[in-house]
Amino acid sequence: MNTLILQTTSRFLFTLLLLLSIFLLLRGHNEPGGGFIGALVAVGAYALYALAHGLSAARQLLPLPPLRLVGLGLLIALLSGLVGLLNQQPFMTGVWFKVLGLKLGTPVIFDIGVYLTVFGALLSAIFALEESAKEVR
Amino acid sequence: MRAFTYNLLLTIFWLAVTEVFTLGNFLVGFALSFLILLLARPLFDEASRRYFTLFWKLPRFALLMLWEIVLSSLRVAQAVFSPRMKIQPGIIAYPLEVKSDLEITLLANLITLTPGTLSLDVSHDRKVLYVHGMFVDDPQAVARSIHESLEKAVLEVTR
Amino acid sequence: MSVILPLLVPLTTAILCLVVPYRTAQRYLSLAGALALLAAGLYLLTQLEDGIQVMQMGNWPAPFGITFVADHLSALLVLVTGVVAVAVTLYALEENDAPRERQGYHALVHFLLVGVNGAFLTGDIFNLYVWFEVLLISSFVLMVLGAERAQLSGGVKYFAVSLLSSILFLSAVGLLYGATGALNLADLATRVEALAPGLRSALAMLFLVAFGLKAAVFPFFFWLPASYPAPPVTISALFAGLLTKVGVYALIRVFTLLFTYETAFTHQVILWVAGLTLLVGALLALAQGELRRILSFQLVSHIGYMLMGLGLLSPLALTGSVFYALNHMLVISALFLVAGLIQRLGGSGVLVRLGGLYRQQPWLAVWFLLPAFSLAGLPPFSGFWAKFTLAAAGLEAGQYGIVAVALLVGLLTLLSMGIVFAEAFWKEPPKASANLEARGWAAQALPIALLALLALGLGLWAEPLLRLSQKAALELLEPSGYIQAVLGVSR
Amino acid sequence: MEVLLSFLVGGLFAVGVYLMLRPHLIQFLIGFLVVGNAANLLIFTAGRLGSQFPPLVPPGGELLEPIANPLPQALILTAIVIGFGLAAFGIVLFFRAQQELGTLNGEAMPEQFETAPLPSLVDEPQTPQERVPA
Amino acid sequence: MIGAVLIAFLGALLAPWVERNLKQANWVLALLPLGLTIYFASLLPAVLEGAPLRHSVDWVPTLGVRLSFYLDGLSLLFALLICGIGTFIVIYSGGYLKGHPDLGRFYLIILLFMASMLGLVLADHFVTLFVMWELTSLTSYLLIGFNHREFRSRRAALQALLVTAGGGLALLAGLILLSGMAGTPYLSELPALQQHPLYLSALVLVLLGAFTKSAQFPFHFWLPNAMEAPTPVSAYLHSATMVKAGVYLLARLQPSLGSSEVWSSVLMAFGLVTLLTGATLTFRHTDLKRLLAYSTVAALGALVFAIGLVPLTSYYGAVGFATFLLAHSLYKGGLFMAAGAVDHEAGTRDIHQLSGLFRVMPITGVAVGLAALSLAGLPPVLGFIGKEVLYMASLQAAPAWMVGLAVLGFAVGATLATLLVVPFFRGQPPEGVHEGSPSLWLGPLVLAGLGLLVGLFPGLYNPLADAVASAVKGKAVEYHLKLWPGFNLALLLSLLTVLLGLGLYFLYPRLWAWMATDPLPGPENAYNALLRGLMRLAVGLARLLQNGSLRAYLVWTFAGLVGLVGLALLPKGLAWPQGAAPLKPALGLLVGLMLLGALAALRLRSHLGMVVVVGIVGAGVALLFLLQNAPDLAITQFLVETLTAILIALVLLQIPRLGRVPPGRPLDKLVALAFGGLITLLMLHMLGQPIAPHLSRFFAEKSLPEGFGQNIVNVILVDFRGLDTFGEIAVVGLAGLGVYALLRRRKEEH
Amino acid sequence: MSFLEGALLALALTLPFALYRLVRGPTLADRVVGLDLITSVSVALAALYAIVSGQTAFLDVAIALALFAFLATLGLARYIEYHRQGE
Amino acid sequence: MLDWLVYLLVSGGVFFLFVAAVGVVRMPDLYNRMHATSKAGTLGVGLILLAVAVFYQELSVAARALSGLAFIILTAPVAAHALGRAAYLSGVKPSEETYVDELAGHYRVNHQLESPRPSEKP
Ligand code: NA
Ligand code: NA
Repeated sequence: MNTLILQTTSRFLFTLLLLLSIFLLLRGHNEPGGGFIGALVAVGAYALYALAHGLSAARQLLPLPPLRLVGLGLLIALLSGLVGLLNQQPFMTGVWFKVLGLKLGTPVIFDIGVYLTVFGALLSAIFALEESAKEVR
Repeated sequence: MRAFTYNLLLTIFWLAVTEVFTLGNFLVGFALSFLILLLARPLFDEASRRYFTLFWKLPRFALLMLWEIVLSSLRVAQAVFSPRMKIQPGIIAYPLEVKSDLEITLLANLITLTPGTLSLDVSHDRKVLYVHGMFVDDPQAVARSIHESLEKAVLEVTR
Repeated sequence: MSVILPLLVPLTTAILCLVVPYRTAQRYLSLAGALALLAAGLYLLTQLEDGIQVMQMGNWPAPFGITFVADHLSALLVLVTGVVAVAVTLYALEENDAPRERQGYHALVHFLLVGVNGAFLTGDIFNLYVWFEVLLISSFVLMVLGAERAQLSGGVKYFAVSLLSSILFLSAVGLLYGATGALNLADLATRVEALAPGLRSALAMLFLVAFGLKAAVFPFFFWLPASYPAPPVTISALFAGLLTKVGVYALIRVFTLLFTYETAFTHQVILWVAGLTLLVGALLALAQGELRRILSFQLVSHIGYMLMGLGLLSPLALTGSVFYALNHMLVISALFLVAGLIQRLGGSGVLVRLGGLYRQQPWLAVWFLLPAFSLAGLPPFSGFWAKFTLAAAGLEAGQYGIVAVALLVGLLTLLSMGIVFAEAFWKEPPKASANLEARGWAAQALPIALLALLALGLGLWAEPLLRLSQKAALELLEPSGYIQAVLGVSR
Repeated sequence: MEVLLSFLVGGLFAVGVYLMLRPHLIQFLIGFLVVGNAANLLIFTAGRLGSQFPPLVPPGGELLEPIANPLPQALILTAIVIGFGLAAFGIVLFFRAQQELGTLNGEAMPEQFETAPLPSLVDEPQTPQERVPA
Repeated sequence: MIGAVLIAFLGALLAPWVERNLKQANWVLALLPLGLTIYFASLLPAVLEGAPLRHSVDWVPTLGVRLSFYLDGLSLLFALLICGIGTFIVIYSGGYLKGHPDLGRFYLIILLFMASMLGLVLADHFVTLFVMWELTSLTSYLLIGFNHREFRSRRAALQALLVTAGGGLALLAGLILLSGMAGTPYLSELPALQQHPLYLSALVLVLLGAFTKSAQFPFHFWLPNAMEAPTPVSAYLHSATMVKAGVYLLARLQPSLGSSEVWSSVLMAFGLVTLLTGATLTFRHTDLKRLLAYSTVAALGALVFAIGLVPLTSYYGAVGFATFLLAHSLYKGGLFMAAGAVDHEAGTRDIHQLSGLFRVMPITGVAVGLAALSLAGLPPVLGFIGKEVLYMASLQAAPAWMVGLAVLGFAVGATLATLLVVPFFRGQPPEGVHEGSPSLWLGPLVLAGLGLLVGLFPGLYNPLADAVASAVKGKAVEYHLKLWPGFNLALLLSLLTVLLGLGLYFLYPRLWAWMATDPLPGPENAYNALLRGLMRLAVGLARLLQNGSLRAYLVWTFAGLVGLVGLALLPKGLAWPQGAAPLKPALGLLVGLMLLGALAALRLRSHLGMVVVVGIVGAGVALLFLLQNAPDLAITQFLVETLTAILIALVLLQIPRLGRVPPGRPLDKLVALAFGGLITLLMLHMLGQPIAPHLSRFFAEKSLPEGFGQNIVNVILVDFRGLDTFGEIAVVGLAGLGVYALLRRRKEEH
Repeated sequence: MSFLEGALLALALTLPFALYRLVRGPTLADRVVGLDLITSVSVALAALYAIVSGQTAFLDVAIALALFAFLATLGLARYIEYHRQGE
Repeated sequence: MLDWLVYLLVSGGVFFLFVAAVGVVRMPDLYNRMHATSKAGTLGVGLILLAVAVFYQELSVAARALSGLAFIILTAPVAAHALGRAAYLSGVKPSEETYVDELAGHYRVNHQLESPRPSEKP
């Protein structure tokens, strides 16, 4: 939607939404949130930006093509599960450690994998649809 | 400069919501904000110093907006609950004095939130804002009131 | 360890195929993954010597965490899945369909295998739902990959009906959980006894329909012939070999572990479903003029045999069911792949447009006849032993009606395969057909030959697989071993 | 409460199923969304209601009872996400079907080879091959 | 013995290779059956001692199946016939199909057939028998369809396969029943079973198998059609060996299943009807092979008739069976090969068009003459002796009218013999026709000669015949075969037979003219009608069920579901759960709104409007989650509903609007209502059951101390049940991939 | 019923009004306005419930919802923009 | 004291949401209905969010509540603008009593909006 008002607003909202999304992701282990919800919010951020500024502008704000993110996310999830297996314990057994005073564990890393996968997948879907909708607009 | 401010803002927000006021968490928040701003790099190329001043003028402006919203809502309530709705809707073209994207957006949003008016769209050349009014007995009067109470306030914050 | 490998191998393969951007690398990865899966299946089977294999995911004890369990039924299905995967991958490598490969073909195939093996191995009913969905979505995408008209038209029906079955399954799981508070299958097994009989058999029926939709039994099979002839042959061969078997597996699992109380009702219903599936599928196959559509209906029909054994619920009958399922996976995949070659050489899958292959491609005739005769249950091919076992079990149980149907359907299958052979192979080709004399399909014949010879080999030397199937059947009929292995106690 | 929700779930299932049976695939999809919501509510109800606190452990570790049953919530979350994935795929699938087939009517999508001619079994074919049933 | 069968199979597999690499492959390949013949002949003394040989190895121990073989007189006779005639057939094939591109394949299949047939007659375990039985059907199918470019060949092959394999399936059921009744799977160990309650069922099933295979009325029609096969096949499978498998089985089971009234009367009746059918149909044809085929049908009828007589007669029945069996195999095999040779040389098999052959094909002529003597039942050949003993048996046990009919049947044999011989001696020889190569005449000559030899010296065969008869009778039989039995009633009947036969020969032109005109209604019409009906049924059913309508498929599903679940639940009545949570007014309001909104959505004609209105359901569910203390769920539900709406809007943006919507059908409404009601009912039942709290308690307790998370739901998602989530993200990831693939393809096209 | 619970119910009582507009339309934009109101009320409900239940977790529901409601409106608005008046 | 402030804020919030709800039902056309939601609706939600901040008196809660408020104030007018503009473009006509429509005829086919021509300068 090529409107000035929306374009201006979406610049603020984009960053706010992204921050909120990571906030929701990292906090999810203790309060409502988590990888999926966080990812949806991030998708919302990009969808909003694409809506206001067009698809290619939104694509420029993405470090990797969405589908690569899917692979990356799944890979992270898999690796977080394999850590337990390498410890001679069952698949997906949690391993915890401290980083900078924050308690970090493979389940949290797994949640990051969830985040990236869902984000990549939905974004790829939305981008693909936007792409085909270009003809209409 | 503006990027830095914004970055700090986001970091403060981060500290507030996570409730962990340690140096480590500050760094995490700063780094996260930094990353996000890095992603949003293309956004920060023009007039970034304005942002810093905006940070100070914001509270005053917010209070003004809040007050206008209360007034406007009461006016709607009055209209809604009166047995015979005394409204006189109309769409007027309001010539803009404000120029920048931010100013126009602020003004448009403010118009929407304030009594009886609702921004519909800005003309392509950014010279005119089309406003829907609930009580447009006199289009000139509506335009004047917008100019007096809103456009001036916006200019004060942004310039 | 052994029990999770059949999941992790395809999962790793699939993810790597997603991450690695090079098509050639993906092809080798895919083949290596399939071979590794086969090895994992063999390894799992050897581990079963020590008893039922169990792994508690995340190291959370059963019934709280998700359990992976491999008894003989699961392990055998996993093993044969590996065989089918290898065969289909070999075939696909030769097909060399670059556009589809670029759209993630290899990753999708291995995700499909993840779903299939996850379903075979999980000991948790909700986790089963999740794996069903994984295999479904993979199959949806594979089904429409390339987005040709026929694919979309068939894919829509497949998708729609599958959505329905998912919802039913999910609701059934919810109801079961609400009535027992359990999700772990072994845990459930100890709790369903306390349920009110009416609710229990109603839940049984709900699961019958939910899984019956996946297994494509009467009257829930329509999606299958609507969709299977549409995608490229490697994909339909993979589907034909694996997907319905997951439904069959789930049916066998819940109807031997959970719903064994009102058998006079539930298993009699299963027998009826089995009989109607057999008969209707076989009849509808006769009304088709295209190879893969014929095979699709044959696929449907023959699911009935597997249900028949489940309905009879005796050691002999279940042995037959298990053996039949394993055999059918190999045979029907082989036939679909043969259909692909026929289409390639004859230029069509429509029978009346085919012909002349017997003279020009005698080996193809062999690779067709071996699995075709096996499908019809003729000796000395693998299908015979299953049919024989089932017939013997049916007669033993005094269920003459279903035995008659089973044998009659064998005949109808024979008729159907006979028609195909007469039309595609024996008849004169109607026109100067595409490339009847083409050579150079040996690489694609290799996987078919592998499967066809397995069909023959498992007929001539059926003992090892039959013994394993019997073990599986005995384990199924004595679930305390399963429960003991999962929960550590037999309550 | 649970009884009321049972009727709600039944009602939503009825509406959803009716929509799924309508000829147009978009209606089918909307029906699926309704039915999916109903199934989630079913699971939710199956976990029983009557809680006063969300399933969050306070920082001290002492649970405030009665908390809501967390397991159905986790299951529903999984189900919602899966359902969403399926729906998203379905929307686009139907969209492509519309583009390629020119219709979204599920009753007007011919199956491939549905009408492939049958070979003759009994009577010798007169013209070179193509013939209708024996 | 196992070795012999295995060698037969392996040898067959080598045949194509031999054929490709050797010039006179037929002679080399014949060494295989010849060797086997010699091997089996070497076992004669042992078997005649009265000590049957057994040999078996485990095959499928799990099912108690052994690859088990048993050799007594009956098996040995068959084994010798199979290998012996097989030798000549292989030699003959080399001449007959010389230069045929598929000759290698032909050798392969016919030798496979031989091996299977050998296995069949040697089998002791019933599964072994059945496996071989079906293998003969299969190989026969491939051989009948050898001229596969002809529609008639393909049709005949399929027909033979369906009839014989179909019968085979009945046989399988029968054999399973039998072995269950007897408590042993070994045919040689079957006790007498007439008293068993399942006797009749088993008998019917076994007879179905035997009758179809041996072309008994009303299944005889496939056999003449099978003459589409090359002549060596007709000679071998469809006269000398395979068609006798059914007869063999009846003979084998006679001791166990015989001696009941049903057995004898059924066998005699069907045998006689088959004999007369074969005989009658002889008059409809002039084609040599067809004529011989009907004569084979008749002979098979006679053999079945003979087995029916076995329990009723002292030993005539059994001996008659043993003798006539050998006689028929020898002369019929020879005649077929000779007919083939004539066809091969003269280019026609129509008896009306053949003449003066003896002068150009003297050796064949001699063979035909000798075989025809046997066919006509004239001395001094074996056919005469066989028929004599059969007549004795009939006279001993059968009612006079049956004897009369049997005479009539045999008389046609004499007629046919005349018909066959006449073309050799009447009229002028055709141009350019000459004797074929030795491979073509060797078989007929030797076989016919053997008939003569044994006829002249029946003592040669007598020990084996006794052994065969003993096996069939189930107890020791000794009988002195004589060429000249002296004057008795049987001889008189023989004389009558010949006279009658000659009389019919002279009537033949008139009978032929009368009978060959119209198509005769018979079992083949029934078969065709059945096949047509089957196909019509299939097509109709396909139109009814697989009609391409998604809605129909869904209705089936829902109807099935409602039916099955209802069947289980409805008799149990209504349940009303106890101890449910109290109603919250806000939630009650919400529930009402959701139902109202959902119903209202049904009336809309705009898709997106519908999506938006249905949004009340999504929002309501989210609020419900919210008010029931499920914050994660509430957030997710809101976000997902929103994104779904956005996606749908994005798609609807690009497709045309909904056209005219047909009104809702009552059936749909009914199905939907029934289904919804059923779900409610199920839920109420479910709520009536106590739910075990152990899982949730565990999660709540372990979440913080062991899962290191305060949000129990999230800990379940990423830890306790992390694998579910793994699957879940795989689904989402694949959905993304799928959407991308679906839309990207399009981009490439444009 | 405490004051706040009463407020909760009162808030819920605005929903029928929104549903009325949602169902009646007449244009799609009108329905969207109805939906907008529903989400606004939902945000308020979530926030209010954060007070009633004593759990700040529900505040996050309110925030996430507020943001996404905006997105939904935009998405639908775009559809409306490219479709002629009416449905 | 603060309790009463919370009650006051909540009551105000509920009141204004009711205003919005009634307005949405009673207003004559889409544009007027949007007045109701964009003003009263926003205020209603905002008051309740404020109530939350007051109720808990914690920095983190207040930060979240206020940021929620900020989101709403930021987005509500934009949403109204987007919807109103879209509706106008799609041809949703203002109600009959609408006094003046200076927007009429200024959208181009490609949805680009022009300023009034000099002749019709207000
Ligand atoms: Na399936
Ligand atoms: Na399948």
